[in-house]
Amino acid sequence: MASIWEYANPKKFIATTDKLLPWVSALAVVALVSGLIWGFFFTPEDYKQGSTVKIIYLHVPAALMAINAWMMMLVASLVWIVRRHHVSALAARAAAPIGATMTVIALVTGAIWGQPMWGTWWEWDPRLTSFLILFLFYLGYMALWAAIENDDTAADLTSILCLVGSVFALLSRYAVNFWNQGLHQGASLSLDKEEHVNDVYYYPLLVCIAGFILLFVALVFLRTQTEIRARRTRALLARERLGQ
Amino acid sequence: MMPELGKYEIEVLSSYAVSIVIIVALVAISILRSRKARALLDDVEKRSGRNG
Amino acid sequence: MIALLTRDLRLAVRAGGGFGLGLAFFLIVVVLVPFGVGPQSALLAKIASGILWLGSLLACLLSLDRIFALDWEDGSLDLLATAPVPLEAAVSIKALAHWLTTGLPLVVAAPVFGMLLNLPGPGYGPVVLSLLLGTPALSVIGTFGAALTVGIKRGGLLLSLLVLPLYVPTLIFGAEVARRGADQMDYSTPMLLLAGISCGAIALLPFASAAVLRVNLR
Amino acid sequence: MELTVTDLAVARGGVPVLEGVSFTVMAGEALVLRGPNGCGKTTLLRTVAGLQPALAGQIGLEREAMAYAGHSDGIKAVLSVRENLQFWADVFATGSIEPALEAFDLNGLKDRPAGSLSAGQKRRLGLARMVVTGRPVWVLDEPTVSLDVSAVEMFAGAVRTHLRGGGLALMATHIDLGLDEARVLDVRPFKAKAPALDDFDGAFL
Repeated sequence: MASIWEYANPKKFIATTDKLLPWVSALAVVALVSGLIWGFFFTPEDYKQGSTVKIIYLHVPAALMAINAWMMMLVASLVWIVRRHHVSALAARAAAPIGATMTVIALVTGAIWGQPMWGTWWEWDPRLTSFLILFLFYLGYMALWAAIENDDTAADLTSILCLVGSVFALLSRYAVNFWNQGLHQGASLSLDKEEHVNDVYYYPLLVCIAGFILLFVALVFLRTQTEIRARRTRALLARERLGQ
Repeated sequence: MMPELGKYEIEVLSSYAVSIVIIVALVAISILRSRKARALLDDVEKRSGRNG
Repeated sequence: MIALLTRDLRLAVRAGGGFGLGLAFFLIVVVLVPFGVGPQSALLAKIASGILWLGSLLACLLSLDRIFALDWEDGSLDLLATAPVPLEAAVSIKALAHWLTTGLPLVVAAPVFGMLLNLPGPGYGPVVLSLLLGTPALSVIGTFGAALTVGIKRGGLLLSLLVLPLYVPTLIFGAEVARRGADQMDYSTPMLLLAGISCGAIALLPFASAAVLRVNLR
Repeated sequence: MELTVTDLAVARGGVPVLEGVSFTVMAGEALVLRGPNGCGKTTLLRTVAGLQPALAGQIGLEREAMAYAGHSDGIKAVLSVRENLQFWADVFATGSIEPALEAFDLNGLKDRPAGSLSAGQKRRLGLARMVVTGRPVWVLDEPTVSLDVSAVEMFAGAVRTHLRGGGLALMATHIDLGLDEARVLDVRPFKAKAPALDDFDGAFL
């Protein structure tokens, strides 16, 4: 099978993603709609949390995607640094806004969900706070991309920022734990431990998560194509200016 | 058809509404930007004579 | 390399070098807090250690973009890159110079300003200790941020946006040490973690900063 | 001691600017790169000096053998002439700065802050710095910009003494240097041809 690096060629990347995009987005829509409907309409109320437990179907997948998006950006940055493939740097740039939006969704739903339980809109709880910090990292990352004209330097600087940022995000995650005990409930979903939320809530949650992942992949394909096209337009215009 | 949401109805509905609005906005913006980039690229490629 | 350090220190002390800038800013922040929070000494005492930490953190942040900007403008950064000194060493020296001109004065001034905020008696030692351990990390991380934004015009705001999230762990542990010290609790664990972060930053970040500078010099 | 460069290709901002550049500069010789503004002379010099990686080709000498001087001379206005020079002497670990001060008769200005020097005097300080680095290969970018005739004369003299001492110099300029004996190389023929548009590879062209 041809090595995956041949997708590093922008033209081939666009060709393949053009074929895949309709399928991935269709699947994403199906999974999202069915998961949300299943979770929203067909799950019983929780004895303690009442119907607010239904917010789980947005809060948990969004939180998961927020972290996975940053992981994906980290890997893409490493690929850019090691193999110098422009597509992976652009994919990292494309994924950042999606990750940031997911963090916003996780924060908003977390705050709304926590309001009746904790009595306040915003609770300086370690997990919610670490998402707030992650959001700041996303902002910084996107701002750095926007601030630099030369694409190659921008790709280099942002990937190094992503590496360093990941270490500090991890550090902040545990520093925040140390700084304030925490009202957040335990892991509502854990593949290894047994004490995750019981089955009736569990399966719709898995479908929702699949939906979010597919949505993320579809959006990354779309946005990376946009970045590649924008980059190619800039290159052509630069060449025109040079009067070739 | 509407499930019985109890006294937290506003919370559940508002969080669903907000999240769906945000996701739809994100998808819409991405699609718009993609179309704009496509159009810009075709225009520049046509102008530079040889088609990429 | 020592030559670079002495030159930077001499530059900082000379006219317009910005030696006192961080300190003055720190004083202003400490003086403004009671205006904002109200003069009740009981309240001030409770938040004094946090304010001292926040003030010194912002003072460090303020003087970061001077680290490379001056050398970038007059071309000495290019010359330094071709000098026999490895860039990693030059970057660490720059961070050290920043710490000596900004970090250290903050540590010395903190107890004095602590009185303004009537910091409780036992709090003085831990505040100074935590600042002493924490400010080197602030300088090294700040140098990384300064290297990132050296090529960008008016990159000061971007520099703060990039550096502040990186300051979070140091701020949390530093302020924790100061707070526990003020309440006479045992503060050894946060202090060790604070020192750990500083050592890690001092050891590893210069490589990232040098790599970033090489990219910017292209 | 000679500097041989074989089919060097350089890029600016990701766009290839020059390719296939080859030349040799023998000890005691100077080579002047000529060409219109923006054709990549500065990029070529920065690549030879090791400030940026080349796209292709080899550079005969190690970076350690070269002393680079860009448009601005890296002079700290607040420090005095002597302090500026002494700093670079310490960094490059060459001995005293007296010979350099002598060569460019900067002794009179020794303790004046560098900020108060004229353009010609600043350039003399920049050249003194080149001498202080003690490196055989001088890579100079637009060395005579904003210099009056006498200063250009002085510059040419300094380069000649450097060449007589067995060093060599590579310079880029589009104005007169006062060094008529230097070999001239026009970089226009090495302009990078635009890669075919049919299949845009990594460089998106």
